[in-house]
Amino acid sequence: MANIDTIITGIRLANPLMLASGILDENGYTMKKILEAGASAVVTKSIGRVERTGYRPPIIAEIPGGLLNAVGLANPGIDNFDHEVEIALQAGKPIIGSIFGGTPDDFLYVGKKMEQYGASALELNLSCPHVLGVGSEVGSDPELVEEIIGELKKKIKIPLWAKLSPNVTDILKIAEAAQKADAFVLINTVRGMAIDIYARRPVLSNAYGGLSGRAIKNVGIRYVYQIRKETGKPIIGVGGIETHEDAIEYIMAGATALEIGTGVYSRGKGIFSEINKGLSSFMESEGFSSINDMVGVAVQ
Amino acid sequence: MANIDTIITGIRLANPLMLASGILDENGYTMKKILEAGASAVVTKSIGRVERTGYRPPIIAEIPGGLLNAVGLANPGIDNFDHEVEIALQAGKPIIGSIFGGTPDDFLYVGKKMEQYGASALELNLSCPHVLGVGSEVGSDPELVEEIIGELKKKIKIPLWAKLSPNVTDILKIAEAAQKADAFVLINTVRGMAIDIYARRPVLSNAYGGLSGRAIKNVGIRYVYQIRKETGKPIIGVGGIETHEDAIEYIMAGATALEIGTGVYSRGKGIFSEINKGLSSFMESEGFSSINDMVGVAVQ
Amino acid sequence: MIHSIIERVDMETPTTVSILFPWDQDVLPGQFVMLWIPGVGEIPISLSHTGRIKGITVKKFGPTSTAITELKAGDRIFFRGPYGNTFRKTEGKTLIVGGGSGMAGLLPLITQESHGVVSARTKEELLFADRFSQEKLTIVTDDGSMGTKGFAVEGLKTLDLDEFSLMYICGPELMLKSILDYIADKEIDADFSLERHMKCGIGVCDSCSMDGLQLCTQGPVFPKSALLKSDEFGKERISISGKRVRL
Amino acid sequence: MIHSIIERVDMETPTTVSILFPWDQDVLPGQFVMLWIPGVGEIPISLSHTGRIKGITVKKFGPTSTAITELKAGDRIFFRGPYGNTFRKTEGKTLIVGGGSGMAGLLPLITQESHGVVSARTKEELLFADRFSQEKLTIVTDDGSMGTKGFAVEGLKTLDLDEFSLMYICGPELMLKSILDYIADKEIDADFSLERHMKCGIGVCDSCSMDGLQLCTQGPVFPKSALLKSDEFGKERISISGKRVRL
Ligand SMILES: Cc1cc2nc3c(=O)[nH]c(=O)nc-3n(C[C@H](O)[C@H](O)[C@H](O)COP(=O)(O)OP(=O)(O)OC[C@H]3O[C@@H](n4cnc5c(N)ncnc54)[C@H](O)[C@@H]3O)c2cc1C
Ligand SMILES: Cc1cc2nc3c(=O)[nH]c(=O)nc-3n(C[C@H](O)[C@H](O)[C@H](O)COP(=O)(O)OP(=O)(O)OC[C@H]3O[C@@H](n4cnc5c(N)ncnc54)[C@H](O)[C@@H]3O)c2cc1C
Ligand SMILES: Cc1cc2nc3c(=O)[nH]c(=O)nc-3n(C[C@H](O)[C@H](O)[C@H](O)COP(=O)(O)O)c2cc1C
Ligand SMILES: Cc1cc2nc3c(=O)[nH]c(=O)nc-3n(C[C@H](O)[C@H](O)[C@H](O)COP(=O)(O)O)c2cc1C
Ligand code: FES
Ligand code: FES
Repeated sequence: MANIDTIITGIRLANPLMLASGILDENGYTMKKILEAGASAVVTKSIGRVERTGYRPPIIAEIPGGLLNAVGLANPGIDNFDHEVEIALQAGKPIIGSIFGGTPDDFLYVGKKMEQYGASALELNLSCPHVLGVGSEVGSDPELVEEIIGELKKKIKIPLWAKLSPNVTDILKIAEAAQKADAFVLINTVRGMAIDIYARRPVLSNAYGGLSGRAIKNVGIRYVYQIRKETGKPIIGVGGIETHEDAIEYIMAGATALEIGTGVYSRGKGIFSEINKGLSSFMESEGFSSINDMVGVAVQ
Repeated sequence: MANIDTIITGIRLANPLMLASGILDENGYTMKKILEAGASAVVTKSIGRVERTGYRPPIIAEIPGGLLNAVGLANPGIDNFDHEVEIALQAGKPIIGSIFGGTPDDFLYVGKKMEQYGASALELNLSCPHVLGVGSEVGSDPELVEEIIGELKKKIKIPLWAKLSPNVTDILKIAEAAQKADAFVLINTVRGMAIDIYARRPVLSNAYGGLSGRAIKNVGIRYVYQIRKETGKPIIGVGGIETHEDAIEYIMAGATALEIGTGVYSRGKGIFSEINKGLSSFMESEGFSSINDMVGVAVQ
Repeated sequence: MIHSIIERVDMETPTTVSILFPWDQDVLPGQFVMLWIPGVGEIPISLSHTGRIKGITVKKFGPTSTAITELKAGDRIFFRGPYGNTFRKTEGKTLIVGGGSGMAGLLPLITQESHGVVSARTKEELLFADRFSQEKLTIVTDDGSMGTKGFAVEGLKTLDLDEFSLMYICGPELMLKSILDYIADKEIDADFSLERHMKCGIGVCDSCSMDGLQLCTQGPVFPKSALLKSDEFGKERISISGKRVRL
Repeated sequence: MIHSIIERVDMETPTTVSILFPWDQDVLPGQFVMLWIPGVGEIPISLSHTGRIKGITVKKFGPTSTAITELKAGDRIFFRGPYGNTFRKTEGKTLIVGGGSGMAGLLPLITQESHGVVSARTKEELLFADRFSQEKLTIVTDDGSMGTKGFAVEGLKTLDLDEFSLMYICGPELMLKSILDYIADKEIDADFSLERHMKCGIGVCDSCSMDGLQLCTQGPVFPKSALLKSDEFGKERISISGKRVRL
């Protein structure tokens, strides 16, 4: 077996595959189960300062090539999340705390708690609505992004991962604003929507949603490649990973670690161990002795 | 048979399905063939002021759910395009001239000629590189978009369709800048990329490309819906239309007419007549007496 | 979404209707659909009729279930599925224990040989009691308006469980828990069909999970043996927001 | 992209090599692949070997074809396909007419019964002439260094075409045109395999089109009858940029 461990922002992962935020990571027992199934770490559901019930169902639609979702940032609020992290930590693997907010203060409050609960890193979900800006997201406002990360960097000791949205004109500008982050996570969902032509209305209760799964793989590859090429920063790749070939494509585009969300739905929880097996035999037959050897080899 | 004709910016189309720009519309004989196969109009390949050979092959990659392309705006230059339009016009159906440029002056030069050649409308491809701005596209610069359309509006008599890119933070801003256009065409390709893991490099010679086909359908639906809801303007929907259900989804989201590109590859030239048949029987069984009855019914 | 046109609507109790509709799909007892009322909501509903014509049986509760009970023959219904697993099969006699609308998902399991324990809040709400022959029926009501007074488990206590090879149970989780506790040390085996919040139905949102398993994809049916080892069954669940709450 | 490891490379002429590689795929004579040399380019190449082991035969020309001729056994090749249609089958004797590298795609059609007209610029460039039996071979060279001097059509003139039930022809379009003109009024039927610029290979880019048909998906093989009605065959084509040019 080739050696498939990897180190991202100082965190050693037994393999590159983590569970992505928002998929089966609300209940501590589920996270534990996924870690036992082969994920090297889990990223929690994005947690905010206060409890939110999110949108009414339908919050998800199955579409060819993936999923559309508009969960609406449902979460128990950080103060109610300690026990879930505690249960998940029983698996003895890193837990990454995904957090969101509308202001630097929100991020700081939630991030501090996550750190106390034992998270190995914070993943900043910058895709929630901007409280001041109307209609836009935090992650499309470079100044706000810079402020949030600057603030956290001063007061949080664990590594900061900035998760960027592909729904921007110039992702490089946002990456620059987020340059104090220790790594980038690319990508969040792509804006999308589905209409039921017999019901004559949008399927999701929120109408608009985010596209994930195979349909967005080539979008994710694009941004990982571009950000790797332009910034050289460590990257966690996510978006449509379903096979070991997908995983390798992300790694060669520049990702040091990966996350899987929709793949758990399309392939089941066995996806982690399956991809790891494929990864290892690919590396053996292609002469790569470590994940690091493959990172970014396709970048020109 | 239900009545499936539609009128977009004063142009009467026998059915809603046009051929999209860039697919089988470089040679006049091919355009004629596609019109004979059931398309109600063709949009030409995007034509610029001067001849360009475009990128070296590979310019296209087949991916699950669609295509990735980076043709590089290959085109014969407007002065060499008269004969192709002339041949295509023999089919007796509208020809829409797609044009691109880096400056208002480019657009005006090419647009004037297209009008002279007999085009029924101009489709402005705003996705080519901005000559002054570095790295960005014309279509992501609201001021430039406004200037181009203002200029054309003064000097061109045929309707102007502004084709917008989904690769922007706020498409509404661009739509507002383009408000003098008679209609919007939504959407152009989504930024993407593919890497061959055995060759260890990007497949396309240009590395970056544009994603089309089924993978982007839900992205297109989203923007058609949003722009219809926010502006109420006539819209031509394009992106991943392969079945009559897809076509209806776009119409209910707010499109008055449609374009098909990648579907011609995945389903063959028979796609136009197949979808028209499906459209007509759907309308009959669901009690719609015209396309117009369906336009935007899902918009809330 | 899948859609179908309603063929028939039957009133089963003052608050519960059965809706029958054609759907050309193989489904198994225990499986459910996510039923969508456009503009209102989407909820999980068991298939109470699994033959050529499919059917659901729904009790009026919040906005979505209420909207479902207001549907009429000729209306269109929208749903996705079938989702979930099914019950184990057995050769011997079965004991069917349903609480309230929980009887809906058990209906396809009723045979000539089955004994039923049908429980409800009150007499009027007893669901599908008439599907069992008189001598194979035990009725339990919370208010004692008919049959034994109390919860379903009280009905069980009147029976000799050794007669049955397998028990099928569906109802509120606390009812299931009291039954599990009662049969924990007994010989009889049982399949429990659970109900928890379900937002997605496809194993993604984690809202229905118990012990790291998703009720929507790995359930909703679990054998007695699995529940005996459970950390969360009958104790805690995750609320709509994701907050851990006591049952 | 599909990839394979080259098993063998054969030098066929001083400028032409055959490359053999395993590929578990059914392919038909006339079909082609888009062959990719990473970092250099991608070009259409006919399958010259269509059995269990597949093969291509490539003439050194521009950068991409030159890079192909420099490949060695053990190297990896990348391609996509198979694309395109195939030749008609026939019971009777066939006449095979190839010009230059055009013989590559005709190789799978050669049988004991076939008569060959092999043409090239000069003697050294004659491709696959040795695959025909001596008495069933007509050689033509532009420079007269071997066989008849002139273009392929000159070779045809030395034969009694009535002997053959079907002719298979591949080579530069002007060669095909001169042959079509020669046989236009004759009894003999023929399948022509055409070569035009191909950028995509999948019927999207329009660079290979003729009369509204795409050579890559609806060709590259066309029957005599189709070409006789053609507006563009042998006259005009679209250049890499999309400009209409005379052939
Ligand atoms: C597997 C399974 C099978 C079932 N089978 C049956 C059956 O056959 N018959 C039957 O009668 N019942 C059945 N049920 C129970 C049924 O699903 C519930 O009774 C139903 O969900 C309650 O509907 P309601 O009208 O109260 O829904 P609503 O009040 O309309 O709410 C629907 C759901 O939306 C969510 N929600 C509500 N408000 C919000 C908000 N503000 N933000 C975010 N989310 C929100 C909640 O998850 C809620 O459950 C089944 C349940 C499960 C799990
Ligand atoms: C169906 C078919 C089958 C064929 N089979 C064979 C065969 O079996 N054997 C054989 O030897 N030949 C075959 N050919 C011919 C072969 O494809 C050409 O000889 C080949 O394309 C020339 O290669 P090259 O090395 O000159 O390519 P290059 O010069 O590397 O160029 C490759 C292609 O890239 C494009 N291109 C080049 N420069 C640019 C630019 N600046 N911008 C945009 N595009 C550019 C052109 O389309 C050019 O054809 C076949 C052709 C076809 C159509
Ligand atoms: C149902 C669902 C919920 C999600 N919730 C979150 C979330 O809370 N926070 C976040 O950063 N990303 C969220 N995502 C995005 C994923 O983490 C991931 O970026 C995206 O789905 C692309 O990866 P995939 O194709 O592997 O799913 C969610 C995705 C899905 C499908
Ligand atoms: C090979 C190819 C070339 C294209 N060239 C152009 C072009 O020249 N101008 C343009 O406006 N759009 C171009 N497009 C975009 C299409 O017109 C269309 O917007 C997009 O492909 C989405 O539609 P589809 O999914 O039906 O293909 C091209 C698309 C493809 C696949
Ligand atoms: S309902 Fe979402 S995981 Fe079960
Ligand atoms: S090569 Fe592109 S259409 Fe034939």
